[in-house]
Amino acid sequence: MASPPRLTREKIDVVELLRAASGPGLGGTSIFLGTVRRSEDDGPVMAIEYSAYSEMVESEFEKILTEARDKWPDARFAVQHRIGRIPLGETSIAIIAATLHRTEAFEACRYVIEEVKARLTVWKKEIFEDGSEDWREGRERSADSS
Amino acid sequence: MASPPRLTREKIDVVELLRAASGPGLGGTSIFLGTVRRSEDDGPVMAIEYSAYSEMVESEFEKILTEARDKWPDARFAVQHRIGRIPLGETSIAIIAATLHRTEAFEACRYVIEEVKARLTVWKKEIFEDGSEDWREGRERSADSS
Amino acid sequence: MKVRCRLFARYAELAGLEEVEIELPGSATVADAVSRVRAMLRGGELIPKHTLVAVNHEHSPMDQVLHDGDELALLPPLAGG
Amino acid sequence: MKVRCRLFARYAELAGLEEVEIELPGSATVADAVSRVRAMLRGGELIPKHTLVAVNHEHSPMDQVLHDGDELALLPPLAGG
Repeated sequence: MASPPRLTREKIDVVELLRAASGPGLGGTSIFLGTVRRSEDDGPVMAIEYSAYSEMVESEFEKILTEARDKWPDARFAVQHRIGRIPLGETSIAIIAATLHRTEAFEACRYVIEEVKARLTVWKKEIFEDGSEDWREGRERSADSS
Repeated sequence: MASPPRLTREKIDVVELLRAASGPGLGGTSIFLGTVRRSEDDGPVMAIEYSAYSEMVESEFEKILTEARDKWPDARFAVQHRIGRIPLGETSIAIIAATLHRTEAFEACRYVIEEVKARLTVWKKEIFEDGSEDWREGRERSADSS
Repeated sequence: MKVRCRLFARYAELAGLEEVEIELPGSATVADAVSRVRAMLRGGELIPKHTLVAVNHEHSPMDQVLHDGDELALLPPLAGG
Repeated sequence: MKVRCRLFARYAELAGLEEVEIELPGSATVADAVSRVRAMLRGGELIPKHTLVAVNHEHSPMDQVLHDGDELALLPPLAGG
């Protein structure tokens, strides 16, 4: 079975990703999902448009997973970032780490999402109900979506 | 929509549980899945039979979630434990915590699974390929399934 | 007073039953009830003296005082998740 | 030497273009290239001097030396996830 693409314009299918991360002996699975949301002081956001430096997303995802496999050799991972226009309430990113025991699953999943947030070349623009737009970048540190 | 039952004999449906834990503004969702696995020195286990003190499972789940909502007032949770005979590779428990930000999502999910492991009145028996059975309890601390 | 005593998982298998009613003097504790069960049931001595217990669906200590009509559950080491 | 310079997200919007080729002297650094881009593009001065950059798909420091044919990307604050 081909692994799911790491960058997609389609809806993220968690069940398909779970299949990709499953393996014999892996008793604990930690999943993180980031969901497009309206933050408190955003006004009437109706969607977020994600764009990416795609070639670099692929290579950076690969580096992050290589590091993670180094730290948790028994783990299996599945990751997917959606780009394009994503409506409120839908998933923009999914990270899955399946390991022998739950502590490692949480740690491995957390590691990957933190590195993704810090390193993945993805940007987002808020789309308001009146059609106006706003890059959501300066506020990232204090009012991150997830 | 009725919330999914906390104790079930059916396959766990993660997508249905995710719906139950979704809510406006919740940007980060952490999910833990426990999967029936064969541990290293188990021999030819083919399934695990889970049994429960059901009335107490319900009340203990309720207590754990009340504590969790106290700690993370904005969070939404969905939890489900499957009982009965579960084949290798299938999910025995799902914990979902959806919060505004990811740090709280991981912490809340982790809190609930740790309390569940410590307090939920559930037991498991390994079913071997030759039909023999073995309660998996004394070894819990060192060789837990997840 | 009468206490309804429930056994689960390996304990139920050891004793060959899931439930038994026991008669106890007033102000008996959980520990007293556990001793009674261990003595009266075939295989009962295989249930540890300091087993986990619940009274009326609450995890409880061994020195908790029981009341007429209580439901006492003897719980093997938990293994949920 | 020639360096292919790519702009993303808000930077691309500011400059009105996603890619530009720049000519630099040998042993020029990322910082030199960023100065050139800021000076040559309309709206370029709105790109911070110390922007995040990547060279050939690797996050890179401002003092990294460039080579002919390199792909330099100017990256607004990342916002993935």
